[in-house]
Amino acid sequence: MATLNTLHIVNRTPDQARFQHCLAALADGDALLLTENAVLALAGNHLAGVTVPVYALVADAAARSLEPGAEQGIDYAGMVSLSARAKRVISW
Amino acid sequence: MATLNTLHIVNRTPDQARFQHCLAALADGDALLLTENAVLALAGNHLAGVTVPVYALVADAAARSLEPGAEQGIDYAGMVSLSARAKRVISW
Amino acid sequence: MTSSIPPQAETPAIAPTAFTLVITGAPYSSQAPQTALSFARATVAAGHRIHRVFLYGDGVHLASALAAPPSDEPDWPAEWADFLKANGIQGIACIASALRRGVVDSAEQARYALPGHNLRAPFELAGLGEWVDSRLGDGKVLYFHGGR
Amino acid sequence: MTSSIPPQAETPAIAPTAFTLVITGAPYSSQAPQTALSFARATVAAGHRIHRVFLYGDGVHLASALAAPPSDEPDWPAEWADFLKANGIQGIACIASALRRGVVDSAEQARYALPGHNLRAPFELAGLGEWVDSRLGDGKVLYFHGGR
Amino acid sequence: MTTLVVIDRAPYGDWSGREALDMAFALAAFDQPVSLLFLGAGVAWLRPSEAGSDGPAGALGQKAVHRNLSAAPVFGVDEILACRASCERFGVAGNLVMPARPVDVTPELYAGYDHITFAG
Amino acid sequence: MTTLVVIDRAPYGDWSGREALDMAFALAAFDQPVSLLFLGAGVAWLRPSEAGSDGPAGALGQKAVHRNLSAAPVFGVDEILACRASCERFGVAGNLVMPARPVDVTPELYAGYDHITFAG
Repeated sequence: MATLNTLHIVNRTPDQARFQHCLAALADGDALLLTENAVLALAGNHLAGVTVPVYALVADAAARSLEPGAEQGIDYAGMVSLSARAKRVISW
Repeated sequence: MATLNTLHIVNRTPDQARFQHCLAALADGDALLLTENAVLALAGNHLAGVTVPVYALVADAAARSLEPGAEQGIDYAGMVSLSARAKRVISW
Repeated sequence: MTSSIPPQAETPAIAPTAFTLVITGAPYSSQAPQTALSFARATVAAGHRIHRVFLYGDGVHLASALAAPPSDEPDWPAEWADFLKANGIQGIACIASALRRGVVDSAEQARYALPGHNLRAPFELAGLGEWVDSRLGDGKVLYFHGGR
Repeated sequence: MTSSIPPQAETPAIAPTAFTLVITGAPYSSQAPQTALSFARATVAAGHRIHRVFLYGDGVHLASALAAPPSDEPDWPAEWADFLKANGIQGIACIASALRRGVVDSAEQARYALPGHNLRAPFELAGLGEWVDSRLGDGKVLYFHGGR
Repeated sequence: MTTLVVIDRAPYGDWSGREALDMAFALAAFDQPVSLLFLGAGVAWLRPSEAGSDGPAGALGQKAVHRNLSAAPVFGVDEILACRASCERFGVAGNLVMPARPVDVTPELYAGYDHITFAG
Repeated sequence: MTTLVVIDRAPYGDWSGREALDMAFALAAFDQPVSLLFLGAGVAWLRPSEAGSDGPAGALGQKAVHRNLSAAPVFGVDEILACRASCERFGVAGNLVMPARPVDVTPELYAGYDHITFAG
């Protein structure tokens, strides 16, 4: 299993300042997890320049009629697993 | 006393979407009143292009160490007066 | 319900306006209740009228009887309740907002078999019809929202 | 306080982690309590452990005993209380946040001469020291904030 | 006396949109003219769901917002408007829940309403 | 085990900054290393007040935040950092409450802390 330095969990719409602060904090070896209203970033052009792996909670995406890519969608068990694996978790 | 069509009252920091929606709604004959954290727009470059009169609550500005211009600062009585005069008030 | 205008109120320079204040931001999370109270006091002082105060969404927490802020911070629920009583102004908390958020009177306590009630007098629970009534009246409806 | 791991829990692929969940968003205003509950259930199911749940800021409203949501909406305070009891997990509401927002137990009711109390068992009031304790422990502290 | 209720927050993560909808329904229940405008992240309300009436929001334990919104014309809400620029920004352009109508949100649009309100 | 507490909301209109400060003070009270970072609109905390210790915030019926913040070094908070770009954007550059230090907020800055937290 690849090393995961920091898991960044963000739950806000991409038009909020906190979401942008989160993107600015991403580094190689990190991962980004979109939850709640942050899954809206899956549509439109909100993740330009993001080079780390991006995950999204399928329950949140489905409720908002969005479909994460095949590698992107995870369930709550996946969220737990990522959180346990990561050396550090930042809840934005 | 000049006619006041719409008084726009905004209480959010200028980095919020609602603040931008408010600016986009301003028309000739309107006025903009900054309250609470919206007074932060008095510093920096947040009101570019605004051509209507801009007011700010002095109590909010003073608490945040900001000084409205001579014509800009109003107290709560001034807010009441503007609200009573305006044909329409939008609380953003 | 009408507000009594204190005798010392100045006659406003323009025709008196009846304001309804809708508060949607909670105390100790937002500044909404305190801005609204300053506005309300200035309204009465200027000879205008507050027709009604309507708490909606998170604003219903202003009607809590159980808030105990530190002694060096203002007690916004108490200050608002005192202001409403002193001026005979109707204070309504939207019943749908309040039930979800755990602000209930003794009637709702009984209806839902809850272990207590915490609505502070003179606030009363009522529906959005009160807001519609204000909206259809002659006065102006102003909103005091949370800051985000 | 330790959580009991149900016998059917799978052994996690990596070493078990003890999570502290800090919830700062209120139910019926934010999605924080429901995301946190789904995460907590998945944590226990995977054989990890929830060390403590700490309610901070607006999150303390999750500990209200008086919420009465419509019958077709989930009762998040009740669901959380049931989960904590079933798994023997400690639930703390920050006392400073709770007093300001009108969430009190019978001891605080007495101390501040309030007309009632509304803290839902098994939640208890305690200070930020509990959060510091979690922060200094071996586990991970995750936050579930409101959406704005 | 036409009222415009504006929803500028996304559904599910935030309750204020639901409470704005309740305000619109209350006006309609008293036979008062009312329109809805979805603006900013609020346009996410208008993304059509492929699922049934309960929708996949069930997984979140929340009622699907489409049911609430689809009831709007029945309850007497006059118009459902969607900010065109916001739809493009949030990737819902050309694919709206019926009967939402894309509009340019300008001072002239707002001028058509006596009262303009948000739920929070 | 160094913790970074981030405040990205302006004072007075929002309580979460005060609650973030309480978190920092709690760590310091247990002799744990903790730093504060003011980011985005949070840099408005750092605008120096010309008034006395109770400050003009008294007009709002709130305690002036400067008193809280100036207590930070006394209580054992290690550093007070201010995002340089945010200071420029909100017009507080070059004029900070002491002892705040302007920094560039980058992944490398965050890498220096074991735990990073917001109050809400």
